[in-house]
Amino acid sequence: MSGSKVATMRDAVGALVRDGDTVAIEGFTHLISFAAGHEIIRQRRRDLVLARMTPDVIYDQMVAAGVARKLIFSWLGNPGVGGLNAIRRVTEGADTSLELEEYSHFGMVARYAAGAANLPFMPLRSYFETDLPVANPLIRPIESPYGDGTVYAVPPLKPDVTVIHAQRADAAGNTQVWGLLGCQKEAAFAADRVIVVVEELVDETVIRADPNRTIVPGIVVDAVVVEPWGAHPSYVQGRYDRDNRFYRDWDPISRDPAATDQWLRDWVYDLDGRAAYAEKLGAERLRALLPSGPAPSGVVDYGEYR
Amino acid sequence: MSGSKVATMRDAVGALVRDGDTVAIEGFTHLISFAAGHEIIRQRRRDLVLARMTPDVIYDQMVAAGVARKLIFSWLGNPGVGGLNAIRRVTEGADTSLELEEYSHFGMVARYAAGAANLPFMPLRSYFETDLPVANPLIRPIESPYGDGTVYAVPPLKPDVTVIHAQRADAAGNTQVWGLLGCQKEAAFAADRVIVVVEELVDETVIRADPNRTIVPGIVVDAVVVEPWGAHPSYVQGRYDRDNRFYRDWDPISRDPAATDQWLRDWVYDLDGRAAYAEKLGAERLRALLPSGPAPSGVVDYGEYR
Amino acid sequence: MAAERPGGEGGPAGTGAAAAFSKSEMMIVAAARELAGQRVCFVGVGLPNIAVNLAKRTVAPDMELVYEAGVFGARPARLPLSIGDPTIVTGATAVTSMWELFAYYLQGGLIDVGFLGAAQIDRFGNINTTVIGDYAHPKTRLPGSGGACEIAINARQIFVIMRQSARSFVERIDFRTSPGNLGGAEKAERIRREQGWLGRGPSVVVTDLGIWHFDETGEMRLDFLHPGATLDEIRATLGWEPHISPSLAPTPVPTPEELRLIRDELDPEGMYTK
Amino acid sequence: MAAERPGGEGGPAGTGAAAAFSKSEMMIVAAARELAGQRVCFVGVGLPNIAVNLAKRTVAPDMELVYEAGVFGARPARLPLSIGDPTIVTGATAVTSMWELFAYYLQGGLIDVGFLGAAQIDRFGNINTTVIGDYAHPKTRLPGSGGACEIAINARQIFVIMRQSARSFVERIDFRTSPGNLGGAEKAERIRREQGWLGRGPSVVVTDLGIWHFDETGEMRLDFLHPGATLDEIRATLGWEPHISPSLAPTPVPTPEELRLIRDELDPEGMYTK
Repeated sequence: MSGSKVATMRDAVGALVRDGDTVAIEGFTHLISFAAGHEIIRQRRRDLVLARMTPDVIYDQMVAAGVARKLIFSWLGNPGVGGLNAIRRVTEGADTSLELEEYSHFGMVARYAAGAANLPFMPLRSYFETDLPVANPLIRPIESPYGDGTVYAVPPLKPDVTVIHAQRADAAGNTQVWGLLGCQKEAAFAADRVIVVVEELVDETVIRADPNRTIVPGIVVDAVVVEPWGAHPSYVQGRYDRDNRFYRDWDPISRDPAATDQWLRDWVYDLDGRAAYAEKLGAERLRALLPSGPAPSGVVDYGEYR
Repeated sequence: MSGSKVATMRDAVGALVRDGDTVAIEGFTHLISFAAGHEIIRQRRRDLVLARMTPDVIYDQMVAAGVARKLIFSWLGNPGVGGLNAIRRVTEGADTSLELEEYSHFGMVARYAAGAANLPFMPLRSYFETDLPVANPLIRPIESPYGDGTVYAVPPLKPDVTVIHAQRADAAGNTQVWGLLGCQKEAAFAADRVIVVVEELVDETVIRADPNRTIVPGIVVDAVVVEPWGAHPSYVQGRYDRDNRFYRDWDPISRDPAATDQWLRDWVYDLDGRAAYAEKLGAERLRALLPSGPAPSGVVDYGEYR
Repeated sequence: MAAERPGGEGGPAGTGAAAAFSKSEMMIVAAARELAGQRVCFVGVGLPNIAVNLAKRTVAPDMELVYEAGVFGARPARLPLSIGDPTIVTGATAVTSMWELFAYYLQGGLIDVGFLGAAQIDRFGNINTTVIGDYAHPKTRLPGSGGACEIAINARQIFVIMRQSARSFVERIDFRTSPGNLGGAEKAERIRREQGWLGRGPSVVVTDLGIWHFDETGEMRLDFLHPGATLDEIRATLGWEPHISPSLAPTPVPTPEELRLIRDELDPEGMYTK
Repeated sequence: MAAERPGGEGGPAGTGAAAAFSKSEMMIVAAARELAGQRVCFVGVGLPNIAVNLAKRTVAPDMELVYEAGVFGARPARLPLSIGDPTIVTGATAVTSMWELFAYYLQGGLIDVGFLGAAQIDRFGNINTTVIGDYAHPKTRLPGSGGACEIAINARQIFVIMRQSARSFVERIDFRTSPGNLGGAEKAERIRREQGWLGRGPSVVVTDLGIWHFDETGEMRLDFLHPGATLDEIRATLGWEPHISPSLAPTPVPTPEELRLIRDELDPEGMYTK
């Protein structure tokens, strides 16, 4: 509706992400904004609290680059490959300098939902007879007011900034996603500031033609960044596949602090943005990630009512 | 996947709706299964607890026909017209024989959500400083376990039967809706038994081509009834418009108990189902309810990944 | 000032030919104008619906319309008869489940104005839409809360549109469905702060006789008197002695364009304006 | 019985040529077969992923696959490398937010089997996937719960697949991430009843050496020994004295078709089976 929120990644991160912020780059295996993570590294943000259900390779890179003081999470790994080595170096044995605040997946989702809904807590039937409420005293029992027992509660999570990646948005930030939706809607509504990164900027009429597909309305969005391939090495349903080789390659690199630093120089600090990154990956590698064919959704008719 | 659940409305209601049941026919102005309500009247079910956010004309008709002993609701009216006269006759003055259990809209939605999620309660920021918790002692205060105050809770609502109407489903009951979604997903997941009534039965491949459009999976559905025009006089996005004349005509009819009985005879008891009802309405009246033109959603690509 | 009769008349603000208009039309126009500058409005059933749709076509073209049915950014091509209507869906920005609409949009704090109707209201803007008489054995059973209770608590401010009468503007409402300024501004502000409400309560009540805002005590104060209405009529349709603004002004009459929009586009059948 | 070596060999059940297979292949095949007759399976990350996908192609073609990423009724055209993969979306019955997946599908009680992996397990099927060593200063930081904690509580029954070793099958786990039969069946059943759990706890643990079910005391009992495995090997890879079924039987060896599916379709790169 009102003015365009389209910005470069540099400007969006520059204006909206501040030292000490709680930052959630969300997207469950799908639509992970590596582009935003790299820009945060490039701008040398410090003391961030990084929230994410699955702090995978992107948070391993961010921790390696020294932007984070704490993680809030529910599953810590390089999915399908193994551990996150940079994070392990500061969470195991003698060096446990990275603070951890740990939930289960549903606990994290419920935290974002409570944040989005402005609730002081969200109840859930997890954590019974586990050590998680001991490890994290923010997981608390709560008695039902109907006399039928006790469940657990988690507190709201309200990030200062949430970053999500999507297939498309209009200039006002009305955002549509298909495929896995993760907890992006909840994480965006819960946040004070929201950056949406998209593969494609579309006209408002494309959004309004299929309003049920909208997951985040422009009213909660502060910046729209157009960054094709911005989710690589994660994937974008219908656009490109997961680059499994990247996840596997990260394992030996991240085991070696010097190799990790070199990787950050080569792929983050020495590049000026996502276009350069995509170019460095090379057309051939990107082409191999295209879907093997189309899988069209079909059309539904909303009908005109005058 | 497994066997077909396609049934006639007569068989579905006969097998799944029992005297004394709590029945939710849900759909917020959109997709209201008048066809199921009429079949319940026709089969002379008794002592039902009727749950619905907005007990509009359909529940006025069901109450007039004597099927209900209680309403659970949040807004009681003939939308855009006025009151529900049959219900008023048994809730005002000397005759308050119809029991009422009353919430706000969000309270009702939260009750279904708690039922669907198997939670003992759902917290919400409604009811502060109102008389609603006095009128309904099931609305109870609950203290946050984080020491930041008190909100209200509502208990789960788990209907014995939920009936929803949809644009389309496959024979296994995988159901897709566009336009207003109301609380149908929550009401269906919360129920013990679910009847889905559809305008169109489609092949499983239509559903699987656009899985983000599915609101209810077949696993929670017990019967699929194919009943075009089954939501009349309410509407089906993209198929037919609201028949406003019907809602207005109901007002004088429902003010007169004899006229109400006559209407029930003419339009429910003496007809053997929805096809006869549509025929009696007449092709001309139905044609006038078609949208003035198409409004296609556009296609998205999920991509083939082999 | 126009003659005192239903359907007062007056010249449009500024110059131009005089146009006849009804009290309902004046009420709707005045309510619509109050929405100038508002960004996100939660549209209630009934009169709010037409007032908000008029505002969208006049003073607030960029305002986002939110319908509790689950619609954000509606662009109704016709006046929706009820708050659920296929025309609020087609061409909207987002359509969502009611859970998400109430939880994330309303309770989450995105609504600037909640626009409500009412059956009874008191001087502090507390609203009853539940029953007239005793709750268990009511004289009249009204629709109930719908979304009004949570809108009153969670929308940043509340606008009310309703016809004035001694039966509706009462000293004591029979049931508090939606909280206004409770027993006065001081108590209301303390409770809102303590309980963390996002809403700051009612800010305007537009009637068929005038426009009321809320003063520092939390009470309604008459700031504008519609053409054709008198202070005697105001007093005769109120259950309390009203606060009247020392700078009470006449409400500018509807413009021909406002009347045309109501009569030709929004309510050609006169459902709201008869 | 086949010679004791990694990659034991044996004839397919019934007749046919002997085929060589690895311990991992035997484990995956045995786990898949346990799913015969199950209707809805929640698929965990890692080994459960390949076992469930094999079952879907063999003993349980109608089984609905649920992925915590938000997918119901997945029909992956290839083995998803991780539990979030575009191939689990395309052609699925329903894709939903994770809120709805966890709240309505899992916590709502629709999941028959939750299929988990584990880093440590005890005799009662309690699982640790959080840390080895002290929580605050762990020797090894493991991934944590993910969805395992709520799956263990809310899925009707739990299947576990993991390789056996003295480090993983321990007398006392370092952290209880996901509850099994707690300190034994009696206590576990009382607590589940009192707290209204939907889950009845673990029912099978399939390892690279054998198949364990849970007996009436709530402890693991070895019912099948894989070809090539010995009871000495079982004992050497356990932190407690095991219950062995009096009717202990050899696990039927993989069929050529099962091996073909694993090698040609599901895991051509040998990620899981090397």
